[in-house]
Amino acid sequence: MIIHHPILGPRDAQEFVYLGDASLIGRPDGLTASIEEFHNYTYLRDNPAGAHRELWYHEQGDRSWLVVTRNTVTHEILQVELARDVARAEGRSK
Amino acid sequence: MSQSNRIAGGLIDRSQTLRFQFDGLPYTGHPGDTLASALLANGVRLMGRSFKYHRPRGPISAGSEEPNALVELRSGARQEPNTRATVAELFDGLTAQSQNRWPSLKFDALAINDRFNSFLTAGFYYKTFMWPASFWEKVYEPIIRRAAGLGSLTRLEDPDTYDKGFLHCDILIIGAGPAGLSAALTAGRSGARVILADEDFRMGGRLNAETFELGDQAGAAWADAAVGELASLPNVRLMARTTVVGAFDHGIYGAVERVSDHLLEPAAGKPRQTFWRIYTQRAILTGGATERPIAFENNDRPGIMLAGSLRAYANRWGVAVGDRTAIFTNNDDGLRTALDLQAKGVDVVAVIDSREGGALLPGIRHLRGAEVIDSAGRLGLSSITVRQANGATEVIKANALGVSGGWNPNVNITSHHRSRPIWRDDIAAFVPGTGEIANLSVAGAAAGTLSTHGALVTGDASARAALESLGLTAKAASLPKAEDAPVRITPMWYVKGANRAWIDPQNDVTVKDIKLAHQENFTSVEHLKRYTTLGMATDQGKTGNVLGLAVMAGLTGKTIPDTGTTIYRPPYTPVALGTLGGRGRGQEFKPFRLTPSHKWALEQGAVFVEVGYWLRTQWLPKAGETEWRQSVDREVLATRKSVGICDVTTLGKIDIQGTDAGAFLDKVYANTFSSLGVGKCRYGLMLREDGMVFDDGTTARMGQNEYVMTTTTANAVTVFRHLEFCRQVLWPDMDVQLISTTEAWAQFSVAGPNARKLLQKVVDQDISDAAFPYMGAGNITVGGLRARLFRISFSGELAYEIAVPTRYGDAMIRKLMEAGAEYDAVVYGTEALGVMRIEKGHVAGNELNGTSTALNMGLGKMVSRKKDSIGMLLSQREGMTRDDGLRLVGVKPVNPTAELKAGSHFLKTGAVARAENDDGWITSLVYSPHLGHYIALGYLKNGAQRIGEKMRAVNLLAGTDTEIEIVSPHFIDPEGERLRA
Amino acid sequence: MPDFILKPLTALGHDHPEVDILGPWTITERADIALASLALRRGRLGDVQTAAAAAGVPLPQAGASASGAVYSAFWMTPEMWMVEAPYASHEDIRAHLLPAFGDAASITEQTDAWVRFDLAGAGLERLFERLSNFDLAKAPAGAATRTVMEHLGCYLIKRSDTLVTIYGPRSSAQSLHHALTVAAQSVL
Amino acid sequence: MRYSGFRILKEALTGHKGWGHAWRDPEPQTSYDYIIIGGGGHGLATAYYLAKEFKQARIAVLEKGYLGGGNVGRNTTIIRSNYLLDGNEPFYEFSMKLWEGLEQDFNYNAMVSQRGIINLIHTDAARDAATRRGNAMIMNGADAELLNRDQVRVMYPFLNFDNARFPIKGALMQRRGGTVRHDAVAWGYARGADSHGVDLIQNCEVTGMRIENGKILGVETSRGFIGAKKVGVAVAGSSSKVMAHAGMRLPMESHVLQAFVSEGLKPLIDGVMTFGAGHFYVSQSDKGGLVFGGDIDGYNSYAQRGNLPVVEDVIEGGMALMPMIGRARLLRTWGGIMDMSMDGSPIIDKTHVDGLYFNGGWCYGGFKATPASGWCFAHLLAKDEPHVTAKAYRFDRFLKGLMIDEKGQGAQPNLH
Repeated sequence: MIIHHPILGPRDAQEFVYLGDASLIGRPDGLTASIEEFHNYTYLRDNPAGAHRELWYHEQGDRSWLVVTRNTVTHEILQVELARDVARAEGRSK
Repeated sequence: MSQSNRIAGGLIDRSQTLRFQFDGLPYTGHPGDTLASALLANGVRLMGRSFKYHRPRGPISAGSEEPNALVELRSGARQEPNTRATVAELFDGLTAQSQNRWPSLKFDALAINDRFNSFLTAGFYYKTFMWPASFWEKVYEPIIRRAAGLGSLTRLEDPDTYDKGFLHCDILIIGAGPAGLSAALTAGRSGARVILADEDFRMGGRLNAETFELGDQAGAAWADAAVGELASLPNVRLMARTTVVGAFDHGIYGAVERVSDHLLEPAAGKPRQTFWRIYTQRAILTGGATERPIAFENNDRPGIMLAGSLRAYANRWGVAVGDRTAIFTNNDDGLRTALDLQAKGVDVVAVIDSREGGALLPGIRHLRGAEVIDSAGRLGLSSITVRQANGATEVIKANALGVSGGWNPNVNITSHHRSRPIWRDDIAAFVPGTGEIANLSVAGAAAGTLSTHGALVTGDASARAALESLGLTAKAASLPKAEDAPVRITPMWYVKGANRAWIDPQNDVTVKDIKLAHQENFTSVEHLKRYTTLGMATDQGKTGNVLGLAVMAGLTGKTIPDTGTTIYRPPYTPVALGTLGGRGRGQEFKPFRLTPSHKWALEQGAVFVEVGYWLRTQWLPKAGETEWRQSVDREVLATRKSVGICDVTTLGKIDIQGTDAGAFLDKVYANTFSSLGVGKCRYGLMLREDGMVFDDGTTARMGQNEYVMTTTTANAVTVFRHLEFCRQVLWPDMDVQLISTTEAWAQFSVAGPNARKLLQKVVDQDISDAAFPYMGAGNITVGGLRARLFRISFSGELAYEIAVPTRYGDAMIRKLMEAGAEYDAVVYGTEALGVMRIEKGHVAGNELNGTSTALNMGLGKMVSRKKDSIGMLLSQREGMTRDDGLRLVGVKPVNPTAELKAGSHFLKTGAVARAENDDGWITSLVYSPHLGHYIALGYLKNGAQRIGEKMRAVNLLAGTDTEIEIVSPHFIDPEGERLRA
Repeated sequence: MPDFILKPLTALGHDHPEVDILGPWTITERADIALASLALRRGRLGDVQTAAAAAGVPLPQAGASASGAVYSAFWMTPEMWMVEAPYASHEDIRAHLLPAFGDAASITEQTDAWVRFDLAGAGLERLFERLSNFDLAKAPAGAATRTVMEHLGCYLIKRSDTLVTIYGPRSSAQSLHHALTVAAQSVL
Repeated sequence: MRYSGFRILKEALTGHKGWGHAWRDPEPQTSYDYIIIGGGGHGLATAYYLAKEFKQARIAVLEKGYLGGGNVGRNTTIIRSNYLLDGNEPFYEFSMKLWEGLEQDFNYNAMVSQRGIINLIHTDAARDAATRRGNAMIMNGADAELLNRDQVRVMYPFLNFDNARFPIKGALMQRRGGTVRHDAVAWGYARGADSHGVDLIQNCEVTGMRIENGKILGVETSRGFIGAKKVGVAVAGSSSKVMAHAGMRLPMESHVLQAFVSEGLKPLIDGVMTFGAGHFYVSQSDKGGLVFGGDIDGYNSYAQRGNLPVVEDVIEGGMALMPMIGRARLLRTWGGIMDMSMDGSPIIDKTHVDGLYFNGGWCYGGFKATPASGWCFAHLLAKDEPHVTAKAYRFDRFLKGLMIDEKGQGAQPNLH
């Protein structure tokens, strides 16, 4: 597969490490969340057959974490964003 | 017998003669020959045996679709089983032998299977060999397994090397026949980066096998000229002997280049083959079409082949397969073979044309509405039986029969993404489905355009479309005038009969097998394939699949497209495993990581151990030591008595800076680091989000906004990845910068009562306990050289870790040993390191097993619940906080001379060794020379409450059962007085 | 104060850098370059740019390298560069850079984390096509990228059509060197 | 129709005219007592045992494609019960015992062949772990042996013993491990289930679930609504898709696992072997092909195909382990969709919907589990309580912190 890195352009997916669903960006706060909420965050997945937003890490590249929107049926990649930008847009900060 | 079947013409170089051997007999051929063409030229039709019935087999094709003529090529360690004689390029000195036969190709004992064919039907195995029950594994299966397989491996290491590589292009063109050459010319002339790959050693495809003219040139001459022009273009890479084997995601193709297979052996330093990963913007498949047979009884004899192949042998290789040749066809292309052969002076005894009516070929016995219904000849065709339109049957003497059932476009690669081909009635064949593989187009015969003119036109058009989509401009092309015959075919798949008619000749799948599958309701295409093994042979059913499908369609009364399609999987043709393995073999399987003291340790005769990619000193034997334990015990005792040195560079080191560095560490560690004083270190415990311990290590605060984190050797990479995740994704606004410094520093542990004395001789600053207390950290100098010092201990002794820039690491170990001579300093390896950490009760890899919590390790209090950190909350789940859960304990044998084994399980005294009595296990075990007996760490249920309990460590694998006592995991200096000395 | 000087070794384990000449190509181990990573502290881009300009440290765009009078640099990751300087004059490169950048940047010595090989000669793309998926032929001079060669994460800098610098993990210097020479022999 | 030696002889001599359909192709009825969604190995085994062992009537299996078309028809055919953890090992050993009697039980030769499996050991830590595992296996009634290097060398002298980057130091062996002809398992269960009256309905895709007041009433399918008292789902890689019809999110991801077969070769490798220092395992089929595999590709996928990095990585491992295979050829690769769970272990459990049951999360280990999975799921469906060997396979184990994590990789499915 080829991932079109927002900064570096097309790169072989082999340079990346895959983590999983981009919902992992939305980590609850451990001091206020319930165990059940944290369980849902850590363990439950939509696992769609179709467009899937997912986290890839450019380990053998520039070390950026990316959010890749990819069709899990065709493997077509629809969008690639820097995960840091996505995280900020989702309200994450410090 | 010297090339008795060679006739005039062909693209072989008769000025040179090549000698070769098949089954020990000598033959000759010429450059340009394949093994098959040369054998046929020498009158050899019998080249193999089928898989199940061991029926005699000769080639049915002249290309990579060949299912029959498989041989063991070369000998000794280079022996290469299942090699298609039809594509094996002849070279001087070639040797080959037939396979899957015993004792000889002509007299094969297992041909007896053919006599029992009424038992060995499709699905036979599933119904039988069950009685008595024990016989399957003891009797039946061993017999079946002995008969398995086709060719053999020698079990010797492959002596050749293989390369891998990466290519980039705008347009990849797969196949250099008329369509491919046309596309390449258009694309190449435009200036685009083009790769043209062809599996053949001679580009031109069918143009080399036909007598067509292109413009005023012979087809092969036109191809030569086209190749010549392409070779002159710097933006075009021509890759003959290169098979594109698979289409992968996003325009990546895999290709195998046979660099040296046409040589006796590869030149020095050169690979046998190279596996290329080709990155493309666009690809055009111009892979041509493959002819398919018509099934009839006993249609599998040597001498019976595809009509177009018979023609190719005559036109390209100057070989007449037989001196009495017949043709059996359902389409006009079969007639072309008859005419070409006749023009070459070959005696064409009959053309059996299943189509009724229509014009007759001049000067040839052309039987319309006729069928071949049987054949004869034990090791090769001697006659065919023909049923004429009027029902009369006739035996015709013939030693070659060309069969044409029509042509199947080579859709293979287009279905590598699992898209299904589409049926076209007008050519009675499947053509590629569209759009499934992005940016791949198909032209020429592969797309179902079966004329030469059509190939040139569609090849050009595909290239134009590709160029345009890339924003490039195509120059006007002038295509030569070429043959443009329409496809005239009346589909006819098999001749009805009571006996076996072969569909898949290698696996011996016959029309009867398909009928049986239908009868037993294995009618879906996938069931048909799996039940009969149709299409599972080494050719993936390139000639047989559509035929089998058509037979099933006939049985079910459905149309062929309604019956289904089968799809092909990568690779297009089989690929040597060596090629896909590349250089990564033997010692080069993975790179080495060498420690800064490696050169010194090598000089000292160290024994090394693989730790991930690292090689570390495991122990360092002294003269006279014959057992490893002697060395390890000495290293431990010397360290505890005086001082020992260990290279600990392999531990991961991560430089963490930024104004939020402390807050960041509080998030990623279970314990607190923001409160750590500058110039101090602290042991840190890192959890995964699921609350299990991820890693541990010592992290030092080198400045207000600067920390150095240490990870375990094993987790250096994964911890760094995790920290980047936390930094970029979870807390993107934290001011934190990360970089690995693992390799930048050569780091040595100096441990033992005399550690300070030794180090004080080396470092430039005062490192007295007052100046550099326990858990201190700081920048110092060593002979003026910048260095770092950490007062930390894994061994339980007074200990430091000192780091210098890596290039000085070799000098540093020598310096430390020199300075330590007066204290009898030793270097200790990973074994002694393990002994001392277990004596001290520190957890390491065997305890950090990914399923252990801080609580399990006796470190539960380290998980701060006053702050949010990774894994804090989920570590509090009920199943992970049980009071009676596993706890880390120390173990010692009650009898001090008793041996123990890591991995032994804990059982109460008197308990039966069953799972319900399993109380835990020994994680790590060493012999403690300090204590004079084995000691161990282990996880024990409710372990914290069981200190002092006597129980057993049982190792059922070795049959041992040893009485043990559960003790504190801290075997030495539990109060830590030595550390703080 | 102890009175001795530690003697350095090259990454390949010798006193002096190794030079291999293979056909048209020369592979030279380089031990004469000091390296430091330089990362922006949050919100300090302006300060860093000013300091870099004053100190003569280039800050090239993503995927690129740039040379200055003393310092050269290549881009590593967003907001981070690797700065190169002559080892003879800048062995303690961090000490040189810190005063210029103060607390606006995080600077970490990287000199001995890497082994550097310079490959010189015509047609280097034929060599690298067996080692890396980087499209060297298409890359402009000055391109810098991280890439994998023989399982090793390396930085590749195309200085010109006939000169390429490779930084590989120092502990694997021998494995990387082996891969480079074997690939060269295979292509020759 | 029972298969017997007499029957075989008779049919062979009379042109095989008497063999009938291996199973019927019935039209779906309007309702059933039990519907099993998924006509793969686990679904068919469930139906078979439900009908045969638990004597339940009116059972249908709904299959969206053809029977046995999922992972049961695209795996590397290995059976073993060499698990470590209490939650797993009793179950897999139960499965092994069912394998051992399977062919006589369902009167179909699935070629269960216990030629032994070895897991190669390359480090001392791996030997410690193998010792712990071997002991756990024996304590659960399975067999295990620890082999030293020389013992491995006697068995497989052609492995790379002399020039290996990661030397072979021994192996954990289970002699009862081996292989089974995978398609035959599906067909044997299908035929057996059919003969006990189960309706096997192919080309019938479930498109929805009818749930009212927390109770399942039946399923919407491509062939219309079919009512059911109880519905069991056993659809492996499609688990998340199907359970979404009941509004559930599962602790799993679907990933592609590639498998490989070489051209047929004369006998080389008798048993099953896994390479501990690379991603590679291999056996040789009764037809002579080397059947091998390695890691999953590692990204969510429903595509049933993979990419080159894993192909190359797996075969590199194979070449490192046994450099004599260099001149054998890869014939075919294919991919299957794995229901990778969050701890690497399966789920056989009730759901929050009354009458809806789930079986999945098999990762790439589902084939060996087929008989026990079917049995235990049938047990749960019939009795509403878990079978004793499958009681740990609960949904709520993640909430309670009772993961069954053999590899210790935590909540990341692609690492299991």
